[in-house]
Amino acid sequence: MGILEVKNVGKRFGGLQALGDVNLSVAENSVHAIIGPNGAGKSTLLNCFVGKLIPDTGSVMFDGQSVLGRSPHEINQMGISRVFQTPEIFADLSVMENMMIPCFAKRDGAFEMNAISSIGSQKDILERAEHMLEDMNMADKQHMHAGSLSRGDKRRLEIGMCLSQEPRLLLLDEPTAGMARADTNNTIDLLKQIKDTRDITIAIIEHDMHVVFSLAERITVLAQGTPLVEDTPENIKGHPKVREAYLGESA
Amino acid sequence: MEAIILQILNGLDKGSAYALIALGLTLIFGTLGVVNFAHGALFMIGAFCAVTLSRILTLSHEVIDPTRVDFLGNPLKVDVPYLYDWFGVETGDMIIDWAVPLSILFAIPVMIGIGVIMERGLIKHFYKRPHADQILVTFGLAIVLQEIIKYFYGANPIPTPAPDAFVGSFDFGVLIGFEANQIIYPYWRLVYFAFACLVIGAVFAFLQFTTFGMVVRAGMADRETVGLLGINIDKRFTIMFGLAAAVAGLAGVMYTPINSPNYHMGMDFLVLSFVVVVVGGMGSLPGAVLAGFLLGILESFASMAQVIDLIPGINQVIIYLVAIIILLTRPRGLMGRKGVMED
Amino acid sequence: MFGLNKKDTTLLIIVAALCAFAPFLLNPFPEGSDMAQFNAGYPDLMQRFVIFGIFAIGFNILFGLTGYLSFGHAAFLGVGSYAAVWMFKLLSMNIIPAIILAVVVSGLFALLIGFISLRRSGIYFSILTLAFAQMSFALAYSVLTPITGGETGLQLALDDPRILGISQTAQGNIPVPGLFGMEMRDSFEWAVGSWLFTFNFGYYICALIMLISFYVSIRIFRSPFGMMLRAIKSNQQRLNYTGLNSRPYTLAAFVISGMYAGLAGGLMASMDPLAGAERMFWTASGEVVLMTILGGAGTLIGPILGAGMIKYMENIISKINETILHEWFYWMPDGIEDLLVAMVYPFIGKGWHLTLGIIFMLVVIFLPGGLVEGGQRIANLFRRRKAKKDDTKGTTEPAE
Amino acid sequence: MPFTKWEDFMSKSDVTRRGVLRTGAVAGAGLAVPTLFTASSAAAFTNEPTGSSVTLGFNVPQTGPYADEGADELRAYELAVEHLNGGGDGGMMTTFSSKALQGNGILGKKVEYVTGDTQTKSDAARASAKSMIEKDGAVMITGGSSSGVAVAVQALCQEAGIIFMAGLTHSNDTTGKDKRANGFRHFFNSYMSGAALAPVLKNAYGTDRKAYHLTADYNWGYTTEEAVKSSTEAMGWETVNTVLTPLTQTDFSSYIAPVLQSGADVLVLNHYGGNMVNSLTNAVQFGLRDKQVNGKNFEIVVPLYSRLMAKGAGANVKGIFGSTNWHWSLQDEGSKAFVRSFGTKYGFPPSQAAHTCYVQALLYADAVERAGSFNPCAVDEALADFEFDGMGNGPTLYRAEDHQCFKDVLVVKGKENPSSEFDLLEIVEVTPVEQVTYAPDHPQFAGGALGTCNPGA
Repeated sequence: MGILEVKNVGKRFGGLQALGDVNLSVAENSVHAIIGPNGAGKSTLLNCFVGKLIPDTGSVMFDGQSVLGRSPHEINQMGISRVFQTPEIFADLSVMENMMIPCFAKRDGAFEMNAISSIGSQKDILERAEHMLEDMNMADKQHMHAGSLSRGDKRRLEIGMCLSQEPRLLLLDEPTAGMARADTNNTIDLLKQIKDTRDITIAIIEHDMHVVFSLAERITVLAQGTPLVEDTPENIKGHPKVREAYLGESA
Repeated sequence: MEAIILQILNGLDKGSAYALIALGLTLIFGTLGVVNFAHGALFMIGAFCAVTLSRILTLSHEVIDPTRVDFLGNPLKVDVPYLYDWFGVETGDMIIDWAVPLSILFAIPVMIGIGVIMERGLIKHFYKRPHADQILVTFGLAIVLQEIIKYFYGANPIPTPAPDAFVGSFDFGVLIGFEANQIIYPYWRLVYFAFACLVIGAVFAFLQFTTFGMVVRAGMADRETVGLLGINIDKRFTIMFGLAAAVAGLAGVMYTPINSPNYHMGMDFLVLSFVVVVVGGMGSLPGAVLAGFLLGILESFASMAQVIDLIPGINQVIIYLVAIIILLTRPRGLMGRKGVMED
Repeated sequence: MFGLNKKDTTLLIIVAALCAFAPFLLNPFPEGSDMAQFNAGYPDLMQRFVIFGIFAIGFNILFGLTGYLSFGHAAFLGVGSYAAVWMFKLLSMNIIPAIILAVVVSGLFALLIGFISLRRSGIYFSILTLAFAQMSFALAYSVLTPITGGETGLQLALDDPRILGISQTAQGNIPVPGLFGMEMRDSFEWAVGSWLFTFNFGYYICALIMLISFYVSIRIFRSPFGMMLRAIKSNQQRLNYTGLNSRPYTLAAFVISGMYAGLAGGLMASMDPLAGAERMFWTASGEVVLMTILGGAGTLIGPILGAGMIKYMENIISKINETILHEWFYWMPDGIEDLLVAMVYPFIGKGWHLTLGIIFMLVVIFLPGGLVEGGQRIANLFRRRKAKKDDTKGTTEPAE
Repeated sequence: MPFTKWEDFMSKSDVTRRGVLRTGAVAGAGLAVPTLFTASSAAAFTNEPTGSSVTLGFNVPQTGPYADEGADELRAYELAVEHLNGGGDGGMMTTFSSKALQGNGILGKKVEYVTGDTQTKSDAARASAKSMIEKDGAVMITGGSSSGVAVAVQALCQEAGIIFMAGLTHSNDTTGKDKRANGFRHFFNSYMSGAALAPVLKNAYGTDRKAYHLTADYNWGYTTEEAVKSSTEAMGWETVNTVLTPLTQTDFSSYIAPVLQSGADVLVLNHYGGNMVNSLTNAVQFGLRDKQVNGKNFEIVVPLYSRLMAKGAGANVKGIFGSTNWHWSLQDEGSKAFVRSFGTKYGFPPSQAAHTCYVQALLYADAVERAGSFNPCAVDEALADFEFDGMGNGPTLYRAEDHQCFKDVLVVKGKENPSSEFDLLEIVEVTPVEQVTYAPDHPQFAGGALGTCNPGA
């Protein structure tokens, strides 16, 4: 029984069958990658996990509970954090504040009318956020405007924000898309370190095979909205169906 | 029955003014992504184009009429338009009488000019700014424009009648078998309706069948991509702004015989036209037109004495009530696209 | 002090000092001089400055922090005023119950409207709030006339059934709002040479309440709640995916700012016990938007400055008429005098709307941060100059 | 420093001593010692003028839809001030039956004035009135172009202890349920319009008529509808329907279209200002006046006319009956004198708004002069049941019970062949004052109480 169980999920947009009949199981404390060509339905599937979309059919269970029909913040509070394709951070806030917000969410839940105490008096939150920034090697940037960070740093910050919530499942949506090689490698290292140091399950959607094969323990290949195969990286590498799906080669 | 037919007719006519204004607003929003609160002011300036032209046509010199006296007991000075001198009284009168339709020719270049100046001079710098800034700067512009008009033309409404040929009303009822006087409708309002349909049709045809229109439509759908194709979309957008200004202006010109124009008529229409655009769906041209007619008809029905007796005050709030209901049930309006103006 | 950091404490003290010394600061010109025209230190206007300051501070909590642009905030001000006047009519001329009821009623009204309107964002939210406010105005002006007084506004009458208090004074007049024996219109005046300063009780009550409001708003700005609101403005999606529910946050901000508006409305009614429906017209909502933007949305002090500036123009600039202009320029040669008057006249007196529109456009175009940004830029300019001087000094010293 | 005792310090007073300083105190400018004014010691009433001049406050709409009307009011006030101070040709001061005014200001004090913008909003109007009282030391406020504003400012003046001389306000409420002892209205009201119009309508259109009312949905509209309805019904007309229209309505087509279907043959437009211009324009557009209903010509009636509105509606007013407080074409000596001096100064004839404002300014000045004091209570006494003539409306009574003027009312008709842009209305009948007089406790004016005069202080 995996931590994330996806059964018979299907989704249509008008005439387009975005997801066919998806079955997927992500094992706890593993790194599971979902790959596939453009338009394979990877992002649609991910959106079904986090409450942005509700599939037409099937079920998505996280740790034995259905996530369907719940809003994004409820799903997050269940223990799923999401990293976006382009880093989504609070660009108008400082780096420190960015890091504090998930800490508040972790401590106080989805809503807390904390309108009179000052931020400075929240010692536990400050400590935690500082600690997280140190972990992310960003302590020196804590007073910076998050919007003025480099792209790599924004990514790092976003991942840090997700981790500060101690999620059980971390969803990464093409975390290295559009990154320079060096940044990509940094991100891979960061993710590897996370995987090694924390009890966390990571599901990653990726285009870049280099990233996938350096991280993933299991890989699901999605094409035209349906999973083709699911296997270990080694086996996927040589799989004819994958070649066909990606390169159009006939097997 | 007669009452219902009459109010549908009425609603179509009212709606045609809403639709025209909303169409222009949507053109600007859809192409440039700018929320133009000064659009009502453009409508108002269009109306004052008609006022200005009729003032030009009635430019006069004074002739003293010794047989009559003015209020102070002095011999009466009678204004004689130069047109009388040039073309004779009869032709002169006819030209003056047709001032409003003639204003169309006058208003088109003026409005396009104002639109282009506005876009190049101000709006252009706000493409990258948040929508709130666009709303605010155009709101400021609307105040300035209406105050300028007030300075020159005063606060009182200025009568600008339709040509004599269009005075009176047409009896529809007789045409379809009702008694006389049951379903009558003023000629000029019928003209306005036809004119609105013509303009709306022309705008759609222009966007549908010309290359220019195709590029603009593509730009509305995905500005970046079109830009990447190496097409100078900015220039086209400037022209589109001029066009939208002209549509608003023409709506204003033709509206003058219906209600005497005054300097704040733009603001009166502004809130309403935004409601129309939002109900139709931001950025959707057919939505704007549809919502315009729909709200026109609903407003007409709500103003029926029987309806008011049933729900007092409904005529005061119907437009807003409809807007609230539609926005809550259809979040993006009747025909809106996803993700437009939601942040 | 008061749980504020040093910078905020300084700001609060500055505002408090400005409020306390407003009767002096606003009356810089001696009576009877030509410049006395520009004096603004009379009770009504001083009261308006701070009352609209409260209104704008409240609006800023919603708009400045969350970025939700409400175009119907005047409705809450209007509802607050009506509630307060009814309290005067039915209960007592003491302003405390009136203000409390005003805040409660407008808070409830804001809860209702916010609950519905906040289901949408962006311009859809703006239109929803606008629609609600316009409905409130239209109904208050017409069908609700028995409750609101309609066109003539809700006012006190000689036969009000005031439970705790008298219906009319011994002289046969309507009693005026007060606070434990002190009347809001009580003033004393102090003449220094040809200067005259008016200290009005009602003004100081308003100013005190504004200071408290301002203090609360600082606390909100600096609180985790305030940070969440800023986060909503910055990236609502991220906030939701971080496990925070943005809806109750925005709703709380909406209700708080609605209560601020109600407080302002209640105070307005306390200073002048009449509530008119025009208070709720959409242009009145537009006015508070103008105030906030003009001063600087999202800044602490901006809205107060903006409110002051607009009310000053409305009450002082609008009163300058042609005759006064001629008096100003009388020393010039006739032709030039007429020319100058003709050039200035469109912008002042009855043309004050034009000036307001122009200033507003200029601010939005060049100073998106409002007057506060303008002030900062000027300050930076000086600082840079100073820094440059320091730099030139620095060059003489050996580099490290 | 001669500090006063604390009790005096916070004295109950909204009195300002501006008058003292504005005039007398420039002399005291050298005075180094700060002086504290206290209430009990100083004046007997609010803003008592102590120097050589007295300040009046002219509170008129300068922005918004009634700005042109406000501008005309302001012209009239400027003219009145000129005449009061002895300038110009004296205008109606020469024809006024009371000869108390000398042309040397009021009680020998030069008349000065301040202006304010009501914006036709009660809030703004009160704000500007307050600034005149508190800042400029005005001892009387006058002006305005709507009943909402008049009632609001009147209540304010009552509270402050200032005299309010209403400008253009036509609602019954101003001197009905919202009347105040410190407020005075020269203008006529809805009831008088109805009473004056009814006989003329009877003569012109007969007694067997079916009327359809369109009414502006606010207080003035209600009182006007009621007045016209009851006086036309009294002479045999039937009221088919009454429909309320929103203040913000601009296009009245959907209200006018069903009129013919209702079987009505007269349309009564209880609208004012922009509403009236638009509804009348729309009604004429629908060709209502060319129609025959029940074998009679369809007719339109506009209970309250003003020249500025007639100008806005243009040719549409031709042949349409309405009532008005005054018209420049009146041939009595007072009107002629006023038109002459206004017309000479500004180049066009005055409107009824200008007339009523001019008259109010003069009446106030005269009352002060006769009372020998600016004290509102003295003015109140001087104006109560004051009878006068020579102000353009024939013999007039300022009734003590409600501070309403009773005088002849003009019934006018849109002129068929206007000779100029000002010559839009012609007088059909001057309805004698007896016909428009009503008892102070008439049901249309019920509720409210005048109270007692308040001198402030």
